[in-house]
Amino acid sequence: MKKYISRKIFMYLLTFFVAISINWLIPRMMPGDPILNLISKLSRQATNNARLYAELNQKFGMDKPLFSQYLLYLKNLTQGDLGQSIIFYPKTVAAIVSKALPYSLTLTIPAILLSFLVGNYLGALAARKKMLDNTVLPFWYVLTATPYLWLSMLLAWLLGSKLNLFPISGAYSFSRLPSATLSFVLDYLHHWVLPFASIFFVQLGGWAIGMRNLIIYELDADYSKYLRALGAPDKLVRRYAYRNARLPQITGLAVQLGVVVVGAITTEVVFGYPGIGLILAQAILGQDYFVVQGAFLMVVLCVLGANFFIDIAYIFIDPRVRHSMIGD
Amino acid sequence: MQRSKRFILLALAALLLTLPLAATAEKETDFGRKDTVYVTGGMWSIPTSFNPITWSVPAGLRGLTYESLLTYDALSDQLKPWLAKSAVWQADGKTLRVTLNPGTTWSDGSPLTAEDVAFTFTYGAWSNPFAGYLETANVIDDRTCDLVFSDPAYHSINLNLYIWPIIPQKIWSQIPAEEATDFEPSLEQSIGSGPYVIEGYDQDRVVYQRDDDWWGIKGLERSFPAKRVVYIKSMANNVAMAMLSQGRELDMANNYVSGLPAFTANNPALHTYYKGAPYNLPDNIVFLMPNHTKKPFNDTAFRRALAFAINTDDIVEIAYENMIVKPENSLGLLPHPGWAAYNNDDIAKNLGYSFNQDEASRLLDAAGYRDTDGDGLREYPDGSALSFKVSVPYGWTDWMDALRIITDNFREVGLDARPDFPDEGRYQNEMVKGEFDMLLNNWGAYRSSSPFSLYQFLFSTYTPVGEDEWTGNFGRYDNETLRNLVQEFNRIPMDKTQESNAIVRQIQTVHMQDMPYIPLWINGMWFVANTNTWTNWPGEVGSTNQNYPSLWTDKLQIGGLWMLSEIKLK
Amino acid sequence: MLQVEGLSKTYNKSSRARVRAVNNVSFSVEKGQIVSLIGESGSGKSTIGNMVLQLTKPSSGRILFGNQDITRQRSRSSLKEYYRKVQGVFQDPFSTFNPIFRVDRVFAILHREFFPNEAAEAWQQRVEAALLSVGLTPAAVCGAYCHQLSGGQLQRILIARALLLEAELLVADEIISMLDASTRIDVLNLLGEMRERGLSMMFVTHDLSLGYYISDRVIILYKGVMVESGNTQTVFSDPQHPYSRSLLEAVPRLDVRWDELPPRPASRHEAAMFNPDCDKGSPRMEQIGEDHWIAVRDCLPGTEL
Amino acid sequence: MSVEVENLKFYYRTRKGSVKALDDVSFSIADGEILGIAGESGCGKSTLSNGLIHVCPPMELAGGSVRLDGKNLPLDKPDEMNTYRFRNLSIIPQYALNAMNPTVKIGRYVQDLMQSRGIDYSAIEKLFADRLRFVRLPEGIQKRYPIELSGGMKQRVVMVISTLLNPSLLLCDEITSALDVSTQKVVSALVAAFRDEKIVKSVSFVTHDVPVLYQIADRILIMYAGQVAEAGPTEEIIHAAKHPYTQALVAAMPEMASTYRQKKHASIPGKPPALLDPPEGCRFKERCPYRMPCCDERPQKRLVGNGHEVYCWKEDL
Amino acid sequence: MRLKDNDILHYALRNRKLRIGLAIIAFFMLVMLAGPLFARWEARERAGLYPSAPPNSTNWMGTTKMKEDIFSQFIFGTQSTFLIGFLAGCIGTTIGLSIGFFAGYVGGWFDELLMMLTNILLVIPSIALLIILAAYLPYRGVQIQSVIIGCTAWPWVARAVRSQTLSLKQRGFVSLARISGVSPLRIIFEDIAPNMLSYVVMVFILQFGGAILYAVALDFIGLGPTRGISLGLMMQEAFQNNALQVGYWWWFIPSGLSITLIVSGLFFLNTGLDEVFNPKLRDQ
Repeated sequence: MKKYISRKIFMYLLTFFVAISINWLIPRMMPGDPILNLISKLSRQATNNARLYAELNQKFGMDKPLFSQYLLYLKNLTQGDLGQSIIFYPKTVAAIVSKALPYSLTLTIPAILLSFLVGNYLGALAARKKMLDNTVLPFWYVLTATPYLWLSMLLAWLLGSKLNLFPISGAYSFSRLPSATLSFVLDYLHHWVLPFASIFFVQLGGWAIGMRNLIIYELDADYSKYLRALGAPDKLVRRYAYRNARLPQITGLAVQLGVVVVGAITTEVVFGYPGIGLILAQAILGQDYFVVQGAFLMVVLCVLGANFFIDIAYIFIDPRVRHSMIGD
Repeated sequence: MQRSKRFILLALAALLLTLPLAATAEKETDFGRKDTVYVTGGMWSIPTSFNPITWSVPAGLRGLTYESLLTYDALSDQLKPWLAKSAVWQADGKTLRVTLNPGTTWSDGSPLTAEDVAFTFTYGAWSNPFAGYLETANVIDDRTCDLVFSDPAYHSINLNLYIWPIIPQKIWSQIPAEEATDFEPSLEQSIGSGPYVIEGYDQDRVVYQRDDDWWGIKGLERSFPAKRVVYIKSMANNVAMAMLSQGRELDMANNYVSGLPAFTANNPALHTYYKGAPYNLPDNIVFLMPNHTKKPFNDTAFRRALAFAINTDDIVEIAYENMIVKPENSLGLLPHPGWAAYNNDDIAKNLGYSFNQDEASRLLDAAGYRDTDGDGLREYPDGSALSFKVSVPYGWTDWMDALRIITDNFREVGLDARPDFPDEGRYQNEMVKGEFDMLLNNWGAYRSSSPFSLYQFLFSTYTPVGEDEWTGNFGRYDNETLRNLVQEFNRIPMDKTQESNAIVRQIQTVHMQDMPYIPLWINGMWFVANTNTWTNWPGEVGSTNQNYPSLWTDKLQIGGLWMLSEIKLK
Repeated sequence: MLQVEGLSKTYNKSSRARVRAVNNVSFSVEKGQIVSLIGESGSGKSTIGNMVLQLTKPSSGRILFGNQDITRQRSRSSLKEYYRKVQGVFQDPFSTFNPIFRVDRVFAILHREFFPNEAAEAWQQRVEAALLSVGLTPAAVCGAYCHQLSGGQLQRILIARALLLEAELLVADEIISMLDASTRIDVLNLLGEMRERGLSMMFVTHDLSLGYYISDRVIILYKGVMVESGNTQTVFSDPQHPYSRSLLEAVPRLDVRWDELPPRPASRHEAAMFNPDCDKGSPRMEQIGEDHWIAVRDCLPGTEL
Repeated sequence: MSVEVENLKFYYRTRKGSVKALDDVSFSIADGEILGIAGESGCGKSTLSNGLIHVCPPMELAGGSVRLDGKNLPLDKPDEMNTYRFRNLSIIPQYALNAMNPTVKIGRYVQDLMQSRGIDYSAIEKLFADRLRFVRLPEGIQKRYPIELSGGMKQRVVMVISTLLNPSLLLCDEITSALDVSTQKVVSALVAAFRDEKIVKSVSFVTHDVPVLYQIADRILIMYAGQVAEAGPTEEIIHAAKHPYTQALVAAMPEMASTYRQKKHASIPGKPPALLDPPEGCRFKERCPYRMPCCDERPQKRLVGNGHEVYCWKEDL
Repeated sequence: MRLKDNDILHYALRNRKLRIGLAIIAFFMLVMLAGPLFARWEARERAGLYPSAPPNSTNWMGTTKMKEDIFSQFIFGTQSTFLIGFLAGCIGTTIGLSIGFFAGYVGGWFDELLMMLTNILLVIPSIALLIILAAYLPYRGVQIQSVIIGCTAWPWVARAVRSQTLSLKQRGFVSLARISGVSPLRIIFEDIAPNMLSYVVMVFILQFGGAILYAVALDFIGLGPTRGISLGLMMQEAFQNNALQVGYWWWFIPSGLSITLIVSGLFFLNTGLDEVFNPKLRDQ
């Protein structure tokens, strides 16, 4: 088991390393000069631009040969230094990203987990009756085929501006500053509902379909046949099938984590929700190397972390996996 | 087991919800609706540094918290006292005597003195607007300071008198000048002199709280009705519109809102400066900038033909849904009292242009740009293919729409022009390096106390290709006479308009004859307010609040501050 | 003709756990001889078959065919040369044929790969002759898909394929285990006929009665190790290794019931016997009679387990 | 007689029509008897086991009845059958190695199963442990997952679970075919031991492996193409078969008595008929060396000895 | 997949999901192919008489704020959206297939290396990768968008194809081909690949749908094609111009609805095919 875990850790570290290298490499392979970009924003006020260009170039290490830039990048990373933002200068990327991260997490994690639970439950529920299955299935398909942003816009329009039920911008009222009070939490939740719902519902469809397909397979498996042969009622057969069908779904959860990022980015843009997605979108349009990299890094880190967590959790959830490791 | 697992997951979700709270204050805040004015439009990014002398200041900081010496009434073209009672040029023409209002204090209660003024204008090098031509700053007494210039650039200096914030010496003297722009003052260090102090901020907002001990209550006999001003980061267009119509958490927006005419018609609570078209006051001019280092843009006849080919009315009517004014003539000046003295209509009439595609075709034909291969598109006189692109940054939707109209116009006169929407980074990069074909830009062409700012933007510099151009002559139009004229303009005192107009006439003559940059349309000062909570917003009629309605950075000083002090609770 | 010397195969199940599928196996197949590899699942018998067919690379040891070590030469031309002489038939006839093609595609491939210069008609005639000689009607099988034919027919097609190549050695890997009782004997008999035509065979099976029925020599394998080998009659009538003995006793027979089996005299070589459960040391075959060998251990008692 | 099967028919409904997998089969199993059912693939022997335990689409009951301990089984009503399954008749399935839920511990599995059947687990816990010991499984197996057991152990666990409620009839469906010779012997012997210990009253042991039946069955039923060909005491079926098919089948079995060089076994030419549209009359007639005109009619059951039935028109049996 | 086998055809014809999916896709194919005959204007042509006009006899689906004909935009937008999905699907499937095939068939360290790469790319969220790629590209067209989407979408295809290849590799016919002296490349393409055809088709359909959704997200955050039109761009422009708030439903609905319909049609098609090829899932 130790062996297995250390192997996993190694793989994840390697993946992380590759990710950060890609992260470093891509912008440097592309045309354009981010420092210039920065200065041109500055030119409306300052006078001595050429000097400033040299100064910033040095500061961002752009004047060094590529390889030492890379080493510098890695060295800075180990110190948690992700560089300095250009469009949000002089804020550090670490500060910007760490401020935005909690918002993204509290939006996406509950959306994924709850859609996972509810979707699985509904999928299993629908799979038991042909009639129900046939009527509900198209609904799941349409949900999962809906672009996150389209649903976000519809929800914002209908529940937000037409019915005036939920606020449609920000993470909490503009009339507030964050505080650890109940009324603030309620306000926060009130703002959270719509962005959450738009991710939740799209995800829900996918989980329900996945669960439905798996349940149909599991109900056809030998162990289900045996249970029926022993006269076990349908309830037990289904319960066992559900229990096993959940396991591949958990692996799917790891994959979905990467996918849900899409939902998070577009949803955050629509609702002006101050998470990583919004930062990323802004940084892209402003061609802010460092923030794009920092946001990417954060997303990768979260997805890798969650994947790792699921990998490890899987050992405890699935005896088959655990058993296959005893030989190690 | 199933149930327990579900419980764990729910608990996890609940736990995560509390995460963002951990890092924040313990005291509950809920601003009363009637105490607060919510505004958006001027803040384009998350609040970064509360350092007033950097370029990326959060909107409102300069104006609400840090004050300039004077303000400028952009509607009536008058410099008005603010921190300074007056700023008067002395007889030598090189010394500017600044006299502070009595009782000016910092928000911590300490007095704001002439020392601070002197410090502000002598501190640092590239964070100082007068660096290079301010000789000394002599503190005469507690209230008086003489700024002595080696080369009095009257118009530039005038501009900065109402823009540049006075900073507290006691804080900034601790910061080495070369680190000035890196300095991030904490909220405790953010000691300004203005009517509001920063109460707090988050990713998408900055909250300013009224300073009830503000010196100006007595010193300027002026007060601000709103206990708080909440600046909200610019939001998606549709969100802004929805929030404006609800008026629940948004009172005023200073951003371009597509579809506004249709929307205001159905929402009586919405208020714009003009009731109908053009809805908004003019604020800045957008220029079409050809790259003079490239063929065929180095051909004056060609540039003039382009000017005739563009249907600016279409831009106003379609791209902007009549939300902006149409230009009076082709000089490219704002219809603004501060510039009125320079609106030399005769030059425009004799030398300028108007939409006339026949004339454009005639000019092109005459210059030899004819369709020789019969494909409907013109070629160079030597028969080689002619095509070019015109760029605006991706995502600037109103500009993108306008550009589509422009390139369509060009095609209508047989020119193979393509709209190009690079992202902002590439746009700027190509602009600064002079690698574009044509682009649209408006950076220095904003409402100011003198059209000098416009001509400085367009004509004051020349940088050959290979070096980076920062000021505004991105097309590398090389005309030394013109450059000298602009400098000359700057050296004529503000009040000698006749003398300066003689120079401006020369500039305009060259501009219209040579047409290095083509003025296209006049962007509006986007402004729309909801009157459910706050009323008496600036408006053409029926409002006592006759002030320039803008809360953009550096526009508080030309009207925004005055506007805020004159709105009323419903 | 075929000599296998010290053949071993180790699989890496994971980075640390290794499975010795085949452990130091040596034997030879003479011309016109059927040698049976007999063992239960996990005995490594199919792995040996695959290694002889060069479908699996041995970890160590040599496979000599006509005095050439074929494990050393991996070039495509030499491989092809080898496959002209050594051919195989596999366990599941239905998976040996690609379900989306007609069964006679296997002949077309032979034509393309081995006899590209032969005229189409001449080739077709040879194919039909080969099919006839394995008891199939060419018209009935050519053009059919594999799911339209019986398992017995399919296996015969594969044997016909080996005939077309004029192969010298046939590796028959459990070729009748998936056939019906009424037809499997046919295929078995066909193997007997082929032997008479001079074809040598490695017959891999788990079914002792089949091995007894058809082969000249048997090799009994347990966990990748040869435990006993020799002349079929000798080994079956007088098994010495405890494993072969228990195996033989477990075979369901039609003449005598399990509980009525006469007791066998005790093994004469018990003390020296190699215990395959011991993973120390490698087994060595020792001759105990005329063409009768059993595995003995090199490692001393007490050093193992 | 604990089991009486009369004119039982199971058809598979397909797009092209009904496949008559089991067509009019009658037999009985006496108390304490192991009935071996043999035949080639497609003869209907597995359909018989599966149909008795659970008729589900596309399989359907096309006629006939089954009496177990004197009571008619409601084969056409799957829900009512539930009360009989496990208690009165049980099955060791062909797929015994995959029959357990891989993610449930064995003890837990039995507990869930009992609970779902309304049986108090605590009452049966000791019996379960005893039975596990009886089949020589080590202690503590209840706390393990199926994946942790070897193939033979899983097989034995399934055998114990299937017989836990002492059913009258135990259906063994090809339980030895996937096993190695040595395990085959153990498993078959265990089935006999269950019968000997009166854990089960009677056994239907379905296999294609005739020699295994010779070892443990009391009587053997030979099936061909969905129908019974011959049934009788083991010794007679193996060594004195009357039906031409039985004779040919036994003759085709290689055995440890002779080799190819000594005695060439013969196969049965031809192949079984398609059951979608089986021929009229005797279904073996196409392959039968003794074919007569009357074979076009269905042969009647003939008693040729004590409990020895043959379905054949041949006179000199 | 045995096309000969009329079972497949039979189930294909009576599978409702397959029929629904086919109908939806066929409808949009029709829009895409026959539409240009009816589109009287270019997508970006200021064609209408009035800006933001509701559907009328001239502009059948109304006009945009820029007087562009939404019907024409819809036709050409559907074209490029299909093109993006198709190209990206092809690229993703092709890369995934090739890597999966070779990793599975060749095995050894080659396999380990490729799978390590695949696993690494699998956990790196592809949208993030897409975004940084797209953000730094100087020019973005429909083709480039397809290429970058295709290039980031292949890992899971590769993994699935590899495991399929591994299992097919165990099948007798591969061994038979090997002892027939057939070259590995031929084995992969003649023996293994055709047996995965149904699987490949389904993978392709999923990639197709996924690529469309990715493209929409990219369009939306401003990384769409810099010229031309697509359904995603239509949606984004409608969004930016407040179509929904102001009540210009004709501008906002067609794009979003079409994307949802196309992608769900593809998903229906996929499940339908799955049920056709996989007897276990068939309706009884």
